[in-house]
Amino acid sequence: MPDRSPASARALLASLAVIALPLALALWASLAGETFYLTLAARIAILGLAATGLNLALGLGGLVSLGHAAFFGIGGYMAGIVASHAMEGVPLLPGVPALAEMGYVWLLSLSAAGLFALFVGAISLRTSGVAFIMITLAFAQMVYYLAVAWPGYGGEDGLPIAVRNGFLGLRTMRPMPFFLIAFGALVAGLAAFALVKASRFGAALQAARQSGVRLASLGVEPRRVQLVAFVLSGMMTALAGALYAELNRFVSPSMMSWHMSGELIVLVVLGGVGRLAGPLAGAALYVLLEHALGGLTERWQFFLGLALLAVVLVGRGGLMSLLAPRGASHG
Amino acid sequence: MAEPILRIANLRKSFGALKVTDDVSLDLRPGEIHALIGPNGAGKSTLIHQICGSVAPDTGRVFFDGGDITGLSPAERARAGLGRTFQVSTVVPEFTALAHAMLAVQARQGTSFRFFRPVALDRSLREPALAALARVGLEGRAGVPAAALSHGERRRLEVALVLALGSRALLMDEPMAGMGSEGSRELTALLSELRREAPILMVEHDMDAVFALADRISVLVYGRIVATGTPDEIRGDPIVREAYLGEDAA
Amino acid sequence: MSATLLAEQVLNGLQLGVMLFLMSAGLTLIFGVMGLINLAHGSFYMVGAFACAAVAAATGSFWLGLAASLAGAAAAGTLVEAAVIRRLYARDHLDQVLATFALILVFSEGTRWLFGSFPLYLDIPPVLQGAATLPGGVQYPVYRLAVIGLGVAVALGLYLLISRTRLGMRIRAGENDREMIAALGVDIGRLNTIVFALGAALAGLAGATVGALQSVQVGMGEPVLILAFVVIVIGGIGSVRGALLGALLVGLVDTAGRFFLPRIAGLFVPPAEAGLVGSGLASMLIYVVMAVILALRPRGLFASHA
Amino acid sequence: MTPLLDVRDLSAFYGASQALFGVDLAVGEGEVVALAGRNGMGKTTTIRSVCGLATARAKTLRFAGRSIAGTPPHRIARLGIGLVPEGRRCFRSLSVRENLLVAARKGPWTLARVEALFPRLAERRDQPAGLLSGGEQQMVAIGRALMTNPRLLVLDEATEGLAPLIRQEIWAAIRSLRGEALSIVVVDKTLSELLPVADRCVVLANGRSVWTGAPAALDRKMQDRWLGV
Amino acid sequence: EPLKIGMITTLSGPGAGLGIDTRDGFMLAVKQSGASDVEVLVEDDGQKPELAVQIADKMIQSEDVGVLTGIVFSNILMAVAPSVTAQDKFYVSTNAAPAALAGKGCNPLYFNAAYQNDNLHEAMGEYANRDHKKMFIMAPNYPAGKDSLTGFKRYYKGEIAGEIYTQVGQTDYAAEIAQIRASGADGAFVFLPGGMGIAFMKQYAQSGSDVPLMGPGFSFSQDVLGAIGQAALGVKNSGQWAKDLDNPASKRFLEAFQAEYKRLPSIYAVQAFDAAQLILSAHRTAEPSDTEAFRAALLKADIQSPRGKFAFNTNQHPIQDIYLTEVVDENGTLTNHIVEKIFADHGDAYAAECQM
Ligand SMILES: Nc1ncnc2c1ncn2[C@@H]1O[C@H](COP(=O)(O)OP(=O)(O)OP(=O)(O)O)[C@@H](O)[C@H]1O
Ligand SMILES: Nc1ncnc2c1ncn2[C@@H]1O[C@H](COP(=O)(O)OP(=O)(O)OP(=O)(O)O)[C@@H](O)[C@H]1O
Ligand SMILES: [Mg+2]
Ligand SMILES: [Mg+2]
Repeated sequence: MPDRSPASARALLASLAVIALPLALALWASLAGETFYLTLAARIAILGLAATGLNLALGLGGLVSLGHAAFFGIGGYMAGIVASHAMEGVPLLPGVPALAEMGYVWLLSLSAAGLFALFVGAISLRTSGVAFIMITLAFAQMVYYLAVAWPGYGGEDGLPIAVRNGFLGLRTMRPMPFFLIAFGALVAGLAAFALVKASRFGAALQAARQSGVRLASLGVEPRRVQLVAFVLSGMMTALAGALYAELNRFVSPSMMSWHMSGELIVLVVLGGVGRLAGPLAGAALYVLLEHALGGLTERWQFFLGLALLAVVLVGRGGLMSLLAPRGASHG
Repeated sequence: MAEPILRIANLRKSFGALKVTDDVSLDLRPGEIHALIGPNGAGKSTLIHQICGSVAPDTGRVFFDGGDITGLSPAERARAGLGRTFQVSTVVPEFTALAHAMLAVQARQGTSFRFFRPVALDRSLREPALAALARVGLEGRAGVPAAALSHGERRRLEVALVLALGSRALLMDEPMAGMGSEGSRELTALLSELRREAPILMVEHDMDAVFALADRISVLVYGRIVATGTPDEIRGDPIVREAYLGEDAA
Repeated sequence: MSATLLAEQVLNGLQLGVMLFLMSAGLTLIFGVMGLINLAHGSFYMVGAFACAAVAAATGSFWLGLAASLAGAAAAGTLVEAAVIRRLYARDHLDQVLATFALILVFSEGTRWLFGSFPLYLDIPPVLQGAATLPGGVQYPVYRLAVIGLGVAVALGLYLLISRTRLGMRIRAGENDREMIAALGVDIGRLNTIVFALGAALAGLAGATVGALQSVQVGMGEPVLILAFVVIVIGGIGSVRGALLGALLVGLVDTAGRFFLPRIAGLFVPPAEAGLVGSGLASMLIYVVMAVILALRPRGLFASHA
Repeated sequence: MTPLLDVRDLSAFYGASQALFGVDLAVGEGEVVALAGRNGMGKTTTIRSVCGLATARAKTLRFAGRSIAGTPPHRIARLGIGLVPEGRRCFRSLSVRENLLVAARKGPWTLARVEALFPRLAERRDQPAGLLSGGEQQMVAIGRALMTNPRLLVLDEATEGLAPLIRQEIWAAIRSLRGEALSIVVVDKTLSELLPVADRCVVLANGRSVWTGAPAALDRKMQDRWLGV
Repeated sequence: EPLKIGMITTLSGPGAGLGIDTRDGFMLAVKQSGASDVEVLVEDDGQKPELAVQIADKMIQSEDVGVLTGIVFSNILMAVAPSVTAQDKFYVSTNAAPAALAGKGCNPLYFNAAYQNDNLHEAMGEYANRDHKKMFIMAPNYPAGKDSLTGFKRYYKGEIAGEIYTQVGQTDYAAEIAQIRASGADGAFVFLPGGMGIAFMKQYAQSGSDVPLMGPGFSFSQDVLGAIGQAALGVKNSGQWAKDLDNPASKRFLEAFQAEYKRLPSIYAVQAFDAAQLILSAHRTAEPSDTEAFRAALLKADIQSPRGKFAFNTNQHPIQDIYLTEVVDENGTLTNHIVEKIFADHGDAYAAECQM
């Protein structure tokens, strides 16, 4: 129903404010000549996108995946592999050229991650609850160890990307164009999330999370709904992964470690599970804290931990709930 | 006599040594309400679960609308037109009553994989949903999340959902439970009318409702059907009185 | 390869399994029975090891250190429960994930603050030094045999506690429905504090005993955390027997993988690569096994009821 | 004599929304009080407030001579209130026996006596409660509350889903329990069975207690107005 | 012009001990130089490559540092170094020295003040030739581990009884120890840095195995010896420096370090100390912004290294002596003493591939 209550207006406003945050940071940075903050804004946008991908599965579908780092890493490795092949002029596979173009990398990342998510999801969705958490972790760990042990692309040491892949002729090595690409991807991801959440599919997905049996009794297979969401979610996170590798000009197995998966969950929970701008708010807070504390003290992790604790204990429902408390029947 | 729309043949189910369903056959004909009664733990709910697909029988078959549905999943059976309500209210806690009904309507339309149009603005979902809520007297509670509905209101919502889903046959596990006397009376009237749209196989311990509604009654004891007949036949059956109804049965 | 080597490797696998069980015992209680996702489990493990090493260094007695590990970890557990966890029982599991993730950071950095960044020295007590000759001629470290004994004892104790005592019953009931058990007159809040502290103490005990065989350093708990989750989930959440058998399975599979896979890889790739490929596969093996088991039996091998 | 349970002007809240606006409820020693009202009128909320499970405010909230306002639920329960909650809420992973024993306290009700009341439970003794049939779970919930040997037994739709024969046995048991100095509050939808066993009846409408008196005095007109019979 | 140096190193997590020695060794040199125009920014990378990249970007783009240094681990260096040199800044490595940056991937702005990863392993291979006919070799399964065994085999001429790659971060070695014992080897070469080495050594000591162990200096450096304890006593290993190395610079360094930090320095501290000396020496004649001049000044390696002779190879990695050392108990403290020199003026195998 069209909802014009003050609570939902406030939620919308809060979301828009959070979404505008990286943009504002970037604009200020470029005016002030603080190039680094442009990079930081891009990092926020990209991590926000990765976590938004997870939010689709976790927030809407209740699928607590502790394996999303695998998708993140798949995207990252696609960017790295394409760039390194293009550098050396070697095709990816016989007949598959290595085009140093982001669009191409994204296409590959989305397809690879989509297929992998389909495979992982089809098996993992046989389970639920904690078993689901652990089985997704298991698949991610497999990919992680594969990346560590596979000598072809640098193994544990990872793979540098000497020159970022191109995008429609923009100078992607420059911070501003790169930020804009990342921000564009973020906005697209958020739009997709909002659309899915409000749609019929979104309704079915949210029902699947809260009562799969009820959904099945209405003739909709909850697992199928969740599988589609899981695949979409994996793809969005992979897209973010590809951008993240370009941002760092480097990809390594650490992008796929369980720690990364855990961090993505932390970003979502920190910002607000299932909320549109939640993951982005979480990413912004986390990155800014990491940055600010890291510069202040060697013990920054201690204080980061305390800060996170404070947010959980005080702000039930994450940052977004502090900005705009959830209305009774929607969020 | 019309062809049965739902027929189960020789179902058996054991949990370990416990035979919960012991060679049960029965059917449901168009336009009728067939009540299934029996002591607690006799296997009524387990039988319903086997018909709607959430428990797989050890042997035996289930036929619906002329086809064998034994191997289908619960959702496939629901899509085929077999609706059900649960013994323990099964709702989506954060969804409002209206959102529940809209979900049922979109499921009926088979449009759950549409990603674009926001449901909130969708009249084609909203209107039939409100109509279904109105039939069970929940129209005034449409905007209340299920978690905040009282027990009895949730029982009504259960019924509203099968109405919105437009099933062609209904399995109802204790629809009267928790309804209150007024609710029971209203629901009795509703089901009585509903049987023409969709015949009902109903498990119920509320004998007033059973005798008021049922065209046929089957009695299940220890997984076996011990008697089937009209309400009057069952009321008078001494075995049924002893095993189930007790002496001061109405 | 000789039969003794094979026999020894089987023993190694079982031994690793028992050690894994010991490391997961605390988590079995807190996560498996209480239903609380506690990522800070590894931190209690670390606290136990550091407490043991510090006290052993100060007093020269491993046994005093061991007592300190129990006391230190239990105290840390009580503190954490009272300050943080207590507010989270009624919340979403995800809030527990976030809070206990934050606790890892606090504990790791806090430990470094107190003890510095360099690994501590913790040696096994003199009576348990050296190797014993087992029937069949296998030389086996005495300390490892002692760890096996301790692990089995903990398993038995935990089993009895959870399934045979009223306390165990109440913890499980609390996991099912906190509000209801309170409405029946059980002080579930106090019960949870006790159980959480007990779980932490078990983690600390494992940290001290296993730490003496490994390296006592900041961050030592993190690999343990993941392995402990793997063990419990494979075994079936809530079941001590499952956790023990799950641990043995993981121990055997891991040892077998490290032993055989490089040899098997040698059949397919040149010997120089075989070691790399084989060990790479070996590191994935327990996760493959876990995925297969969960895909076939989503509740694990020995799921407790329902 | 002061009543065992004395509730006056009770209001209760779910978050920001108010569900009760002034409920009076008194239960004397050995008395059986029926709490009646249509769906959603506040019966369960009243009960939850008494047990300390809801956010509530009252002019008087006393049990066994003590104020129980703000007392945590487990303390209230230990003062002697045994709750059979709406929706059964058995401990799913505990066996039937464990469910009965988990909160048991000393007194006339023992495992043997509960199993004699519900022979079905003896048959299914070691089965996890989560796998019981609905009616069997209801028996567990009743047995579990009895095993705490309460002074006040609170039954919220305790006969829901029970077969007629068992229901009759429960009503019979309630009648006989009165002799054991056990007070009882009952909510039940089957008024025809409830009213005959009750000493007194309290009717709720829209979160208020609107009528109190002997069941016999509840005439058809009032029943029609408040209970929709 | 004042000099701004950015140090990114590991100050938290399991590898923090190495980062702390790196930082302390580096700061000692800065302090000793008395230079007032040098500012060192230190930040913790948490042993995470992505975080290290972010910090490097900040230091370059926001703090305008001219030289970066300090990274302990190869995988983090691989993430940071290419992007540093791409932004025209210098990187002087205090430890990590992957083959990839010594050969084809070498860069005029990238210097390594420590060694090349293979060096210490090569030395042990050379040493093993003397008394050992059949060696069992073992390292973790990651690029540095692979380099290690490759380096060892490059010089070892005897038979390999077994070659095992263990998991990174592995803590239990019962299965591997059983294989060493059963292999019939007359010696075992083990490269297990940090906590892995501590765990292995403790377990090996309990196993009753009598196969003698040896390894590269990383497995037996000062930071882990205390935790290994008596189990390490007598183990032969290799290093470019040990505290009893007889030269004035070494003595001065040792004294100063102990006075300042109240502990013995590890090899990581020495390497960082030299890196700082190198950077400071170059800054006496040039600015990092003038890359050609600064590079030329660095290449001169005009320092008094505690290691003695020190020069840069064509790939800007050290040419230096490498010694056989042995773990000894010095009044209750375990440390390494030099036994003999294995290589004089040793470079590395990748320099030939480097084209600059
Ligand atoms: N999964 C299961 N495992 C073991 N026993 C089960 C399982 N499910 C049901 N049972 C047992 O099967 C019997 C039949 O249960 P069912 O729920 O079908 O009874 P019912 O006739 O619906 O009873 P009620 O009227 O009380 O709801 C019960 O005794 C129950 O304990
Ligand atoms: N969790 C909740 N959150 C918000 N409102 C609630 C909640 N539970 C109940 N309510 C509201 O409180 C009012 C009283 O509910 P209560 O459950 O006490 O009614 P009841 O008399 O027990 O009804 P029933 O006969 O259906 O069980 C109802 O309007 C209901 O919608
Ligand atoms: Mg039933
Ligand atoms: Mg109620």
